[in-house]
Amino acid sequence: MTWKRWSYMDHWITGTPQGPRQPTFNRNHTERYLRQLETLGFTGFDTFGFTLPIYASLYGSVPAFERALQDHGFVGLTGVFAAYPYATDFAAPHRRETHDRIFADFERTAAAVDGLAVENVIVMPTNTYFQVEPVTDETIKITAELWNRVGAMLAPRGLNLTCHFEFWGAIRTEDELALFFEHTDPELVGFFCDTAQHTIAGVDPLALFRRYRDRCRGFHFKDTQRVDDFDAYRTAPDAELMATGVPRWFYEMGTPEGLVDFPALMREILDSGFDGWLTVEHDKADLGGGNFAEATAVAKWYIDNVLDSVRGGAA
Amino acid sequence: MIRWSYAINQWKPSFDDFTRRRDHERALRVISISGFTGVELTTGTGRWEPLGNPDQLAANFGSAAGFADFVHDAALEAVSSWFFDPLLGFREDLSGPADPADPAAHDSVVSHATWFAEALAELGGEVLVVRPTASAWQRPELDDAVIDTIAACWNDVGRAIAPLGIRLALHFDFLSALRSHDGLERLLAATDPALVGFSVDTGEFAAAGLDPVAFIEAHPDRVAHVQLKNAAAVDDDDEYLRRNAEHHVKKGGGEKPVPRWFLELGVAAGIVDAEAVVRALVSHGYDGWVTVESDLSPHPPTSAMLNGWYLQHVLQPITAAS
Amino acid sequence: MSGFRYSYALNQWRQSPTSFVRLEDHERAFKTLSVSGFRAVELWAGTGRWSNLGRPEHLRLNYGSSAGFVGRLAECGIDAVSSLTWDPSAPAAEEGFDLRSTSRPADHARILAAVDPYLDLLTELGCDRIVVRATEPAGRIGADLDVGAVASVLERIGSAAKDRGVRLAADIDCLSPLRDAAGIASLLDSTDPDLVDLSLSTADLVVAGEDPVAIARRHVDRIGHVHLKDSHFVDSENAYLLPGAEVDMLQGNAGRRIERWFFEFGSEAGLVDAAAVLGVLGESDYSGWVVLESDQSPEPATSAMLNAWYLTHIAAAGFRAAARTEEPAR
Amino acid sequence: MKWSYMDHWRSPSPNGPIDQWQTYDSMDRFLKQVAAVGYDAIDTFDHRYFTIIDQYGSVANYQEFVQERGLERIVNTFHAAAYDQRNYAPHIASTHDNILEDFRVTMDRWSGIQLDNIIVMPATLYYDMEPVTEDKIKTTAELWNKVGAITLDAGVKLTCHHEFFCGIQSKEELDTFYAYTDPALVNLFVDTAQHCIASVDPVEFYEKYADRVTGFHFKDTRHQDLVGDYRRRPDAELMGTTTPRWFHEMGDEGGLVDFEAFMRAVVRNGYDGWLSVEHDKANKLGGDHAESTAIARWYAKNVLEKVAREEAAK
Repeated sequence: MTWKRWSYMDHWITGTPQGPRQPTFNRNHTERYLRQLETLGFTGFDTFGFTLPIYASLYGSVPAFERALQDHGFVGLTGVFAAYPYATDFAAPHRRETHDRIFADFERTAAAVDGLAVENVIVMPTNTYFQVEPVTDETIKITAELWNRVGAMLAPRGLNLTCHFEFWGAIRTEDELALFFEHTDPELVGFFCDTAQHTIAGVDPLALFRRYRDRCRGFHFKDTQRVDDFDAYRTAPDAELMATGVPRWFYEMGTPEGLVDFPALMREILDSGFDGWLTVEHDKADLGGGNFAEATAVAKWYIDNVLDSVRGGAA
Repeated sequence: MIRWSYAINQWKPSFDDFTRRRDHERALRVISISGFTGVELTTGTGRWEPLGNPDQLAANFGSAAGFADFVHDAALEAVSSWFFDPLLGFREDLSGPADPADPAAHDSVVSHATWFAEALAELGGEVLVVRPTASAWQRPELDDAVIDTIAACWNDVGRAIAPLGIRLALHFDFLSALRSHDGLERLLAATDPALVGFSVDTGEFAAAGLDPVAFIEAHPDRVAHVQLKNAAAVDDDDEYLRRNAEHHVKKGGGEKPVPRWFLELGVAAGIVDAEAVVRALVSHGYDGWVTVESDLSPHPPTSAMLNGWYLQHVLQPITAAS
Repeated sequence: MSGFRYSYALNQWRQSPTSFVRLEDHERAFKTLSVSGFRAVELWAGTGRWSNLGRPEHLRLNYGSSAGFVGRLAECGIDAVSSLTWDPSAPAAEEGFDLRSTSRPADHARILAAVDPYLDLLTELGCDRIVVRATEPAGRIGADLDVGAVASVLERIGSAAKDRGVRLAADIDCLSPLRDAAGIASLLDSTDPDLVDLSLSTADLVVAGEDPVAIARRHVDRIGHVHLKDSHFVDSENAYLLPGAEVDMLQGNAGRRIERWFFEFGSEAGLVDAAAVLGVLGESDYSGWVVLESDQSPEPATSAMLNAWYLTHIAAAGFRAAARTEEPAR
Repeated sequence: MKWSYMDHWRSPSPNGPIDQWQTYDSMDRFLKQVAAVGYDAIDTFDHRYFTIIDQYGSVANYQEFVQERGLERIVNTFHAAAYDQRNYAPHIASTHDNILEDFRVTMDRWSGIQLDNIIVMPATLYYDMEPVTEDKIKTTAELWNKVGAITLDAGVKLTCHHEFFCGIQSKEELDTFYAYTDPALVNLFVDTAQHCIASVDPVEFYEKYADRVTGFHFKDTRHQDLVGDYRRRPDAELMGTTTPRWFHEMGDEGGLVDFEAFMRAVVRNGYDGWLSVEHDKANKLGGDHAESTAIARWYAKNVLEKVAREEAAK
């Protein structure tokens, strides 16, 4: 079947006279970017919480930016991603003293997207592993407390809080995930399945989706060519770009060397009755001579020409 | 009915780019997902031109049919057309440049054109687009004898490829010798309408200071192919007459300078009214391929998508309404 | 010849959030600069684990320690960190995204706290110069700037710096409400020469419609740092007053839609007379750093090499031995 | 110790990547960058002749343009021929007259300046020469002996550069070829990466023929061809299965060539000519010619020149 709800996660780098920059370089580049996504047929648009003010300044306000999205055929701004990748004195989910500050940030985010099409508030629930370790039941429980609280604030506003787990974050293994979900309220804290991140962490994203189907709120469809079997997740200060020997972890789906079985996942999604957004994410697609425009086009080609042929109810 | 294809030329900015299978696969997928159903190839020669001629297709894909499968696998319907410049010469058969203005070269032009047309027929194509003569700086004089010789060459080619189901389209560009001495109109008059069509390249017409819509209106029956691209400027200082204008003017920008002569459709800085072109085609019942180009783009995938946007939102509504 | 030394700013190597993160990328930039004839680099403050030369804690993590970083620089042929540029109003995750303005006295204590880790770092790196952005962009502050407040906090930072053997140079960029000759003079007149120097930024002055040579002559005794870069344009329409001037003006979002203002030296459209500026510095006893930049370049390595060529052959006979006096024929 | 840069280059332009020959401005910027990082001269391709005539009027004028930017001169040219068994194949004697005439024309075109070497790939693509026999190598050698006489008449040395995908690339083939060629007429140009890819140790190979060596391409590779890419049809250089990018600048991580050992050998053998650096297709996989050129020169200056001084002091 043809899945109607494909959204694009707002990573993109484009050429400018000042070199490769984000499309928010200026409004002309942003418009070119939106037109390219529209051409490919995306109808949802996810972005980062910290990018909202930039769009507001380019378009006058966040709602004005959403209207621009709608002019380009999007239903609107469909998801907002928030993260504190690096633990600081102000934001560290495993430390209770920072919870009030984080909670206040999310109140502001909720206010910023009030009245928009946003369904999901996607969070990176922890900081870098090396800053949290040792990761214990206690750190996970404290983290769970925070997100229960944030989720309870967001739910009445029609926003799903959903957690996206990085391979280098402080909740990454099956056991850690299980403990976290055990201590969070299924109604308030969702699961967000990033196919590449889990694969790199050595966890099967398909199995995770089966297990947490009822609280799954969305996906990042992206691929990887490498499992972290050498403890790269502990690299300080950063595992995502600085891991020894792996300059690039993430690839668009449809590359022959990819490890994720997207057709199988698609079949599972169809069978499950999931009806949310499926999001395409191209994180750092420019590394090694790649480019975002091409990666996005070939990924959407893969959706239209491979995933759309997948049927549910297999075997 | 208009069918939309996309030219692959700009994906190969340098001789050592765009040689690997993966590059070709990705380019075809970008074209397909941007809303086009065909691809236009450009002739080339040598082992770094896998899509340059039938021998190279065979060397890389087994045969023309093998390449057709590759195109279909990318969800494209056909190779719409092939752009052929006889002045290129081919290493594959050690042929040198063949000049249509030289009667002795006619056999070579006809045989090469047939070589491409045969492959094109296998690839589901319809049009062989050709550069009819040299650049203006190479051929400043264009007397009637030269026009007649060029016309005879293309009449012969048209006759040779018609049985293959392939139409011939002479392509005018802004550096062409046909730009001076009223060459375009004279060649039009000297060629057989039953055998020789023309390709209206909107960007090239505009850069030459010509109105593509006026040409379509004046010669609707001769339009066998359209290349749709935008232009940024008009060469109103006759820089096309400059020695090696391909280099100094087209790529180098000339004296103005013009950083990039050709642009995506619909951009504010462009001077081509693509809507008017498509309306004119529709009004005359044009039935064939329109090839959109990323010519001179620094970033062909982006240009293809932006042109795809314009196709879907501006041009196809015009054709749908007709 | 005068006693100043050349350095090169690393800022433009980081063009997108994920670029210039890996240590091998740093190393390639250091080597490029070294072999082009530069023996010092200027750092710039940033935020986050990917701006990993721009935060003291990340720099130490990456290289083991400040000394480890200096050692790595030395191995690449770079002898010194000349300077660090710091914008007190730039929010940083490590500081809880605190929003501060030099023009608001209520923010000054927090500014002083925020600069502290950088001063520690500079001491460890053996670097004696911090370049501080004097004000926020004009479009953000509004019309009535309290110069006295700005002067006061700069003096306090300058004093804290001085205690650690570091001097402060105030950077007045082309978006600052103080960008013209009068503004520069007013800030310098309001600050203690013992605590606050001027960072002379040639391209910013040109954009602001000023002659960098004249400004250099006028304030030659106060110059404590130099950013030598070229511009092709003058902001003759006061676009710097637009509320989002960083994007509206400097990235061509509005007005004349100029998407690149700053260039390496040697292009025909360049407006800065580098030789004349260096001449003024040479005549004085300026003994600080002259920092070249690839600011806004799509290819920072190319711009660095072209700047080196220009210094060697055109603008600065002392930069490299082989000197030439005229621009080659075209 | 003097370094020359071989003219492979790409830079961005408003209409996509261009090489330095596009405009005066792009050439100006190229030469200034090469000069800025301390190269002393450049090498070029002799097929650039047509562009040179078009843009600069004569080869001597172009060299003057180069010199005005602080570079000493043009040291070597590379003669990149389109080998074809029908009319231009060193192992096929019937094509030799055509090749010899080509060299007479070429030497005449470049007579306006003093070159050190004209560099050739001495054999066709491997698959066009297969099976590579002693007879074919002997025929090839005969050709280059004659070409060497022509170039020497013009005051330029003929020197052979063995691409990993050409018909003379293995140790045995190389030995046979140098046995049949006249040391007075046919020289060797050692490309460190090409030999390394072909599993010929560049240091050993250089030591063996040091008295015939008239130049080098200092470049690196991260891959040996272990799967027979050298005979891959239609192309090995860009389309090989091993890698989309064979060549890297020296001084980058992951390189297989031992440049320090190579440099010591160069010094030990008393070589006193030019050292050329080549960055063939450095823009692949996100690479950048400008940066690679700086990195390689950094390595030459900070590592190789020190090693050379040490070796010389021994």
